[in-house]
Amino acid sequence: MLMEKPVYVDEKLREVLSSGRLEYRSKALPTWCPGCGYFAIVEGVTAALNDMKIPMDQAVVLSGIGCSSRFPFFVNTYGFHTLHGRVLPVATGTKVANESLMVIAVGGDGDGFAIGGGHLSHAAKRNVDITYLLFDNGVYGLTKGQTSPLSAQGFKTTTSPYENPDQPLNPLMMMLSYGASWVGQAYAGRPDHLKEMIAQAIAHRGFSYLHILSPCVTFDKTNKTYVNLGMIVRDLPPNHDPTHRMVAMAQAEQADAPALGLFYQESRPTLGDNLNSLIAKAGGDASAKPDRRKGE
Amino acid sequence: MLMEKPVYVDEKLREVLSSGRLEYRSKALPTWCPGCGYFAIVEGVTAALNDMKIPMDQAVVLSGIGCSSRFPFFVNTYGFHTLHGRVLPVATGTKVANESLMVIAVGGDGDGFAIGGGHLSHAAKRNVDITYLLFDNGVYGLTKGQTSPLSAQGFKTTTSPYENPDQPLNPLMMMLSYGASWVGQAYAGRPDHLKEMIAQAIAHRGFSYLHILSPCVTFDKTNKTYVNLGMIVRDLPPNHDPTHRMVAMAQAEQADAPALGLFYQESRPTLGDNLNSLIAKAGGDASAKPDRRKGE
Amino acid sequence: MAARSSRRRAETTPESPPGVEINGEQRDGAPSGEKGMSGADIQIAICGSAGDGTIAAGDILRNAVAEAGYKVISFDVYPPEIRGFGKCISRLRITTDQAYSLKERSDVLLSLDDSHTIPHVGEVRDFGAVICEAKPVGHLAEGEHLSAHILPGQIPYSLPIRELSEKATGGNRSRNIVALGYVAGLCDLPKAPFLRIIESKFKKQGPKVIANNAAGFGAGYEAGCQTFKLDDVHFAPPARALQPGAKVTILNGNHAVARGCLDARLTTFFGYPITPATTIMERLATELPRHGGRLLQTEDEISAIAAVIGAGYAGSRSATSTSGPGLALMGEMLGLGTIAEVPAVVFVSQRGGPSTGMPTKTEQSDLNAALYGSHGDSQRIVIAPTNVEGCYRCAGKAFEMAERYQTPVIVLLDLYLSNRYETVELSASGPPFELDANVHAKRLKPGEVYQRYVLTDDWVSPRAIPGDPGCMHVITGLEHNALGRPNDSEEMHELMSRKRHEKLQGALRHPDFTHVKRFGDAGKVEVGILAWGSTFGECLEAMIMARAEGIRCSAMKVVMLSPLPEAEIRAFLDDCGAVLVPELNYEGQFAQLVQGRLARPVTRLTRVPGGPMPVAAILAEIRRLAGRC
Amino acid sequence: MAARSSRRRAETTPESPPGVEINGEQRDGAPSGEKGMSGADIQIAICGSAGDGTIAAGDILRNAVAEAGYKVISFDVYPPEIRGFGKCISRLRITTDQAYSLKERSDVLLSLDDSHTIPHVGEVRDFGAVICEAKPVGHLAEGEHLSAHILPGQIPYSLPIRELSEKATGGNRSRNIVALGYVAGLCDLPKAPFLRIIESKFKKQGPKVIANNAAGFGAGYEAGCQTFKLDDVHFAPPARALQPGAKVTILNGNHAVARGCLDARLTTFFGYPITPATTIMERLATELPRHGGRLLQTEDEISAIAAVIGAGYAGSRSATSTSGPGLALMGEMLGLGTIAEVPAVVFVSQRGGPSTGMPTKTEQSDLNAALYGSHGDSQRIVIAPTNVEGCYRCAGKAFEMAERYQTPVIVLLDLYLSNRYETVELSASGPPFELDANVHAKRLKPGEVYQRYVLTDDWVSPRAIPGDPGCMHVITGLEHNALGRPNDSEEMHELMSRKRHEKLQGALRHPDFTHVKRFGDAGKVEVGILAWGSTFGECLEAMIMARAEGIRCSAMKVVMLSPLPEAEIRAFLDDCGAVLVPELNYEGQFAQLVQGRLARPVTRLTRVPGGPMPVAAILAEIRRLAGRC
Ligand SMILES: Cc1ncc(C[n+]2csc(CCOP(=O)(O)OP(=O)(O)O)c2C)c(N)n1
Ligand SMILES: Cc1ncc(C[n+]2csc(CCOP(=O)(O)OP(=O)(O)O)c2C)c(N)n1
Ligand code: SF4
Ligand code: SF4
Ligand SMILES: [Mg+2]
Ligand SMILES: [Mg+2]
Repeated sequence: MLMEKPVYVDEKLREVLSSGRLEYRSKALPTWCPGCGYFAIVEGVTAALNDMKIPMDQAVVLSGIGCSSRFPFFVNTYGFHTLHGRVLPVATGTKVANESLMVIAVGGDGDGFAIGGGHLSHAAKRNVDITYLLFDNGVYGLTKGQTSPLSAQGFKTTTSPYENPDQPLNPLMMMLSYGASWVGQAYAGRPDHLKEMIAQAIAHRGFSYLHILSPCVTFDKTNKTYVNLGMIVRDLPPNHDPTHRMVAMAQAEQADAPALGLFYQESRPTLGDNLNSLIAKAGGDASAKPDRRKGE
Repeated sequence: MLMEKPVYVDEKLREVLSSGRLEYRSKALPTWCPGCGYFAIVEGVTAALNDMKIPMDQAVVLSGIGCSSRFPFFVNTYGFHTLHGRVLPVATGTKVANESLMVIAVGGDGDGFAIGGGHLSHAAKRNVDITYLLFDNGVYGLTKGQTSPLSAQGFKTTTSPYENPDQPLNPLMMMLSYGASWVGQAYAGRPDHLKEMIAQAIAHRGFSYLHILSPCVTFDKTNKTYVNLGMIVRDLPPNHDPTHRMVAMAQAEQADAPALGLFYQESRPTLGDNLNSLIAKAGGDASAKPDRRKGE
Repeated sequence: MAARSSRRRAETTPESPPGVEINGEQRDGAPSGEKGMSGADIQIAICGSAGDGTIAAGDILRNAVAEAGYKVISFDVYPPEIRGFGKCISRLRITTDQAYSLKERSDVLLSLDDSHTIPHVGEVRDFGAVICEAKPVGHLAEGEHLSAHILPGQIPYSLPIRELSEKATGGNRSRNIVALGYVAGLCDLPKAPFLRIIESKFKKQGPKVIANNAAGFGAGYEAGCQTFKLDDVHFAPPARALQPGAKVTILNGNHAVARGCLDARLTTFFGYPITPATTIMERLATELPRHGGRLLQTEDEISAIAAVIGAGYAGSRSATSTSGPGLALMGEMLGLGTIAEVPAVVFVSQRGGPSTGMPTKTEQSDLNAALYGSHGDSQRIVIAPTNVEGCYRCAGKAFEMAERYQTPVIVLLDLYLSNRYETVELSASGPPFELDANVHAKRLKPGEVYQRYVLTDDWVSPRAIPGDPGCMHVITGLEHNALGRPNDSEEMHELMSRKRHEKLQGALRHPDFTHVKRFGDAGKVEVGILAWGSTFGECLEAMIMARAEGIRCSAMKVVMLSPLPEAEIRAFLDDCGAVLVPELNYEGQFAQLVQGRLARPVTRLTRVPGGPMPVAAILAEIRRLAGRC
Repeated sequence: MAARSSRRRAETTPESPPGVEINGEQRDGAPSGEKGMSGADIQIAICGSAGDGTIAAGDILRNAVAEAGYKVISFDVYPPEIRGFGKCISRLRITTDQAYSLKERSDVLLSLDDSHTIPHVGEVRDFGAVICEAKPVGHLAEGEHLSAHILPGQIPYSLPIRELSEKATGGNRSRNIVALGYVAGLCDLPKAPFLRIIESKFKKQGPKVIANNAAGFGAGYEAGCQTFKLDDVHFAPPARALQPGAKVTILNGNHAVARGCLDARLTTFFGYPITPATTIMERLATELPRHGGRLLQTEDEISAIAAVIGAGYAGSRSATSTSGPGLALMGEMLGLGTIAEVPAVVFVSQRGGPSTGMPTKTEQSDLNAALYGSHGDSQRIVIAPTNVEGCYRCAGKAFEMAERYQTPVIVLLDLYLSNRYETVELSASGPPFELDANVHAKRLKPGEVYQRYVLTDDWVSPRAIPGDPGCMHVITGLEHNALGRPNDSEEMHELMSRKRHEKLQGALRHPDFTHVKRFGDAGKVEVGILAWGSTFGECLEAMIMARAEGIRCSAMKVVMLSPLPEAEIRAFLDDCGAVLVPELNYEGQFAQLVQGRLARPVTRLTRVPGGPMPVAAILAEIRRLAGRC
């Protein structure tokens, strides 16, 4: 997996054009810096949606605020660019309102683990049936290079000019401790694996958390660079058993040698299932949706 | 430990009066319901402060909002009854402002794990040198009996009248995954052990998290009752090694058989240490405090 | 304990099935907007601790007299502590025609605990009745018995409550019921409705408990009937029969809100508990699933409003409820609703502020936060009902407005309105709310691109929701163009700011809604009262008294606070020699709003007692402004 | 890239050591408050992409002319995207006496990228200079070269910039410097200050880079000197010498705030990044530790203000900085500061709203949120500087006020003020701020109990802090008595509400602070302008023009927005035939405040262009109100 086999540009182009996945791209050109890892993620998501044949008008992509959170503008689905840190509760509302929608939430490491950190455990514990793609560049991109809770210790930024003295949070351990029912990790520098993981995360019924390591080529020249990450990422051991939470925890604990793949998966009722069962207990009719459309 | 030996009232009274710990009690009478587990906690804290000979005017007890958060009014130290969910950032500010103060933060399970959940990981990761006592009664007491994120699955409350379909969060696993440098658990029904744990938590240099199981006699007649908890709590295994995070995690995972004792402890620089070292790097003088007092 | 008894009460309040219309837009809907207080008008106060069953007794009384055809307005005062032996007072005003507020003076005061009741003896009017236990247990020091505190002119009644209870039921757990029976007998109220209510209230506890309580009530009633009565404690028979098919129910403001939500076919609700709003969510936690809807208790208020916005985006009728502290946290997300044009409804029941303030006391000090509590030019709709029926109305109408103008709507209540009970008449026809969500259902022509924010005549753009074929679009909190794409050019921001402003003006003409309403004298008056929210009831009472004194006076209630119906208010101001704005906050937030818009001076009457505005204070100001003092 | 060059600039801005006094309270401190624009007055605009070094060229120019003794006001416009090739414009107005705002028309426009510059040609005045590359690389289609767009009356200068750069430096990385040299030569500016600034700016990159840039500058300069010049592009020599010991520095609003904080001996800072406030925190992240202080980037804005409140409680001088979205999140905690009476300072730099809005555009639409963005009656102090020197002043004074009145203080800036550079004169005496925290240091008598909220004559209670011997007490967001114990009685709440209100009135007389100030004609005038914040500069310019046209006119700036200096404003209104309130928001938030307080009508002039208020728009309104149109 580590080595992608080389492709020729026109061969690639032909493949892309015929793949159909360009339909999942919106007409807006990404506003990201050339070389930003996020380009690979938009590729991965559109390819996965295309492969899975998910109708574009049944998909909603929501985001917070950040470079990463510009994402919804670049995919041709329904989208909601919400507020800094609030993508998970907004996405929860969308999903509760209409269980039949396919809901993807995206955001950056600051968005998710700083200002949005209070919502993570609840979305995971409730097992809201959405996919959360977290773009981890270890820095605040959009506001031009401040420290994030996932910034490496020792990293110098505009807000920690002498160095970041703090140890970073361990997002995978955290999500495992919250009871997320699907936890995985991918890397923007391994696009095929990334696409594969995105598809798996979407396919999972329940709350899926995919942590995506991605370089910020503008504000991080030392830690999460392509070169650096290329050297330190590894695959999960071949015999890794994703049904054991403590095994996954042990893998997640080795944060300085990030492993790619599916850490953990379990199957349990989703928030939607639970709300439906409450309706059943109350003697209500869960399927009764008032028709609230004006006729044409 | 499970069986306290019986004491005669007047013997107890004589012991209390001569102990000196009543000085740590304020003149305000607790507003809690008779039989509430919280009485034991105020006992435990005052006894620990007394044993440790901590000067009352060097101690600050802060809280959020809830029955539990009425706590500061009942101890004779400096105190700040802040806002629902915000005790940790306020306490962080107090500690950063004056490292020499002994800072205790207290709050309920809703205060800490619902509205305040976003602050937990950051206080832990920064290793702010404060003690956080979390009173877990598994319900919202002050607002009269709603579901909390630590409520048992199946619990019927005013906001989950058909039943709480959600699994509770696992607070100890969460704090361990955040990198809290001291994690322990106690039970209001075992006052001597509770006092012992409070003293240890205060003595630890860094962020100490003590989870205190405590019955709400008014709004929970089924789950966290004295009887129930008395039956399911256990001691940590005698050979438990509190220096291994994964061992602690495994113990914490068994949430339905809560273990009492010190789960984990490590020693690493505190937020105060880190801020001082930044001042040193910048060539500033950390001890230089402008004297900002008016003379009498 | 206060808590448990309050929940029990909630469960047993008699209710008609959902989907029943409430008769007439407002009970004060007569053309003159005012009626004489002919017929019965008596106020009963019951005072004791929660452990005495004070609130429960009030609850039975309230329901029984409503069942007997009287109108009721009632308000209970709880202790701030959880622990259940603090003072409780239940006050009920029972009338033939619906009253607007409680009276300052009660006609009857029933004591279930003399130590709690003694400080309240002064609130009984001259020749009013003060009822207490004749034979207290144990020795009471001088001055500890209520009778020592009765004022000259008040009429003491004492009754061996405990003894009667023991005789009738073999225990003294029914003391409150015995005493209640005594009051009913004393006041010549019909017995049957009480027995029906007692039966339904204690149904869960089995026939033995019902029988005991019925016996206790009977014993008290008999004693009451046999007592020599002063004339003015009597009730007149109810003056008005119900409309055919109509049904009277008793609701407090929060229950009325919940009912309005259900009748408007709310489909999702997200909330976080907080006094005094919690009972809205609690009521819906039971009711919404029965109607096929979904309720989620979120981790905090930010998530609650965020989820409402997310659900509104997906086309759901969605709401949350909170109080001031929660509203303060929702400001940023409400601003997103404004710019992204997402419908959302927020019920805010105000309590004493600032900060945690006085959670169990009432106040009207969150108006500023409701109007301005988001950064930027974030206009939204703010409405405030003035009575319980208005709570029902405003709740349902809030959804109509949120969807029609695609914006957050805040419905402002306060503790006094949330917890106050009033009789409400329900008719049998359907709920008076538009259920059409008004979303875009047009099929696009081939090649046509859906424009979420296209400019139209009324500045409202047809709204498509996720799942609609081919209408994919992105909404955002960034300034944007008609397609929703980020655009921060000068022209676009001026245009879109204007769009957001103009479309709300439509709400000033929203159909079947009382934006403002004037009561009392028409034409030129000496004094006009301009008021909002729960305080309007006291204003009406004061106005009636002032007119009785010969002062030309009228009162205007303003239900629509944003956008403000400036033309109507200006016209009212033109008619008034002086304008008084009574409100329960320190700085006069509504007065500030009115002056700010109209640049015309008004007289502020601001109080923060934690309870209702005293009618006497309003009346004194009216007299002063009319030059009568 | 915009980002990196902006950071680099921040590092190299020349600065005097902290603790140096800025001369005079406000540069516009002359009695008449106004001076003629004698001497030089020229505005230069540089336009290109960030990749062209546009902002860097502006930065060198700004610093060099300041060093040469001119006054500068300058403002850069960045692209909203991160990616660094969007349009940048750096505009500088260079004068002998400090100007109040940029001019609508530039005298010189330098293009570093014609495609970006073409839309801006119209902003050059008649007979102004438009400078562009004479020999663009590659073939340009017709209309792609700037020269095709120059308007009749404008004077085109073209110069082989690339060629000169290559000749002088062996590459074309110094194109911006060459062009800058040309402008300097054309305008007869002294060469030496430029070379000094170039040297310090490129010091880190080594002598080779310095030499290259110096050579490039020289080549351009020479070409400029040799060009035939139109008279009015010349600079007059600086008219005023500096005060002895004084030092001129160039600061933008955010840097001035940081400097004010340091000079007022800030000890802790907690913040969360957000445009356009981030540079306050970034500057302090470097500087505060050098002064022995502590800065922590928190997890969000709620924690930031919470930590400030916690630190303030412990006696620290503490602050945070944010923009509208963060302010919206801080409402609840600010209310706690109000009721618990804890000092706290919040710097809010406004941007386009609502919601995420327009993060890189300016606006004045967060006034409402600053005044009213907490629930309950939560009064606090709100002040807004009108220029860069005022930012410094207000920053330091905010701490004085927060501590003296024991309350949160919000200092309102906006992007236009935060990012705008002005020359500021520093004197050598100490910082003009009171450093005494005014905390309680009295020893209690034996048996005496410390009363945190004891009532005093000025309603301010002596404050003890944790660690003080024997003064243990608890503060709370609940209503409380003098001891701080929860108390929700009617009397206590009325009293404490009054205390919180009254003590703030003291701020209206806070010493050494300009609460309001009137400029222009004294006595009765035809038109008065009442304004706040960054827009006041444009108002002054417009006023000067109006007076030049013979209109009797004056302008009042209001720095203290809450509590509002009503008496002074009323007196001003009494003098004015009509009052114009220009502000950068849609609904006229300040006008609403003034009318709400004074019940007197003002004329609103509201615009939301994302940039400064056009002086022409103000002038047009003045003329209209004065009946001159
Ligand atoms: C309430 C609020 N606070 C702060 C900001 C400013 N802000 C925008 S994006 C961002 C952080 C971006 O970092 P991250 O989430 O890691 O995303 P990235 O840009 O790195 O992809 C911040 C602080 C905001 N928009 N709203
Ligand atoms: C912002 C805000 N939201 C809601 C509330 C209402 N409230 C007060 S205490 C509380 C929960 C109490 O539960 P917990 O923290 O578990 O404490 P306990 O009373 O059980 O000790 C709530 C929801 C509030 N005060 N502030
Ligand atoms: S700043 Fe960093 S994260 Fe943002 S677009 Fe550029 S490279 Fe990507
Ligand atoms: S309600 Fe529960 S938690 Fe609160 S004081 Fe009573 S028993 Fe304790
Ligand atoms: Mg990031
Ligand atoms: Mg609890």
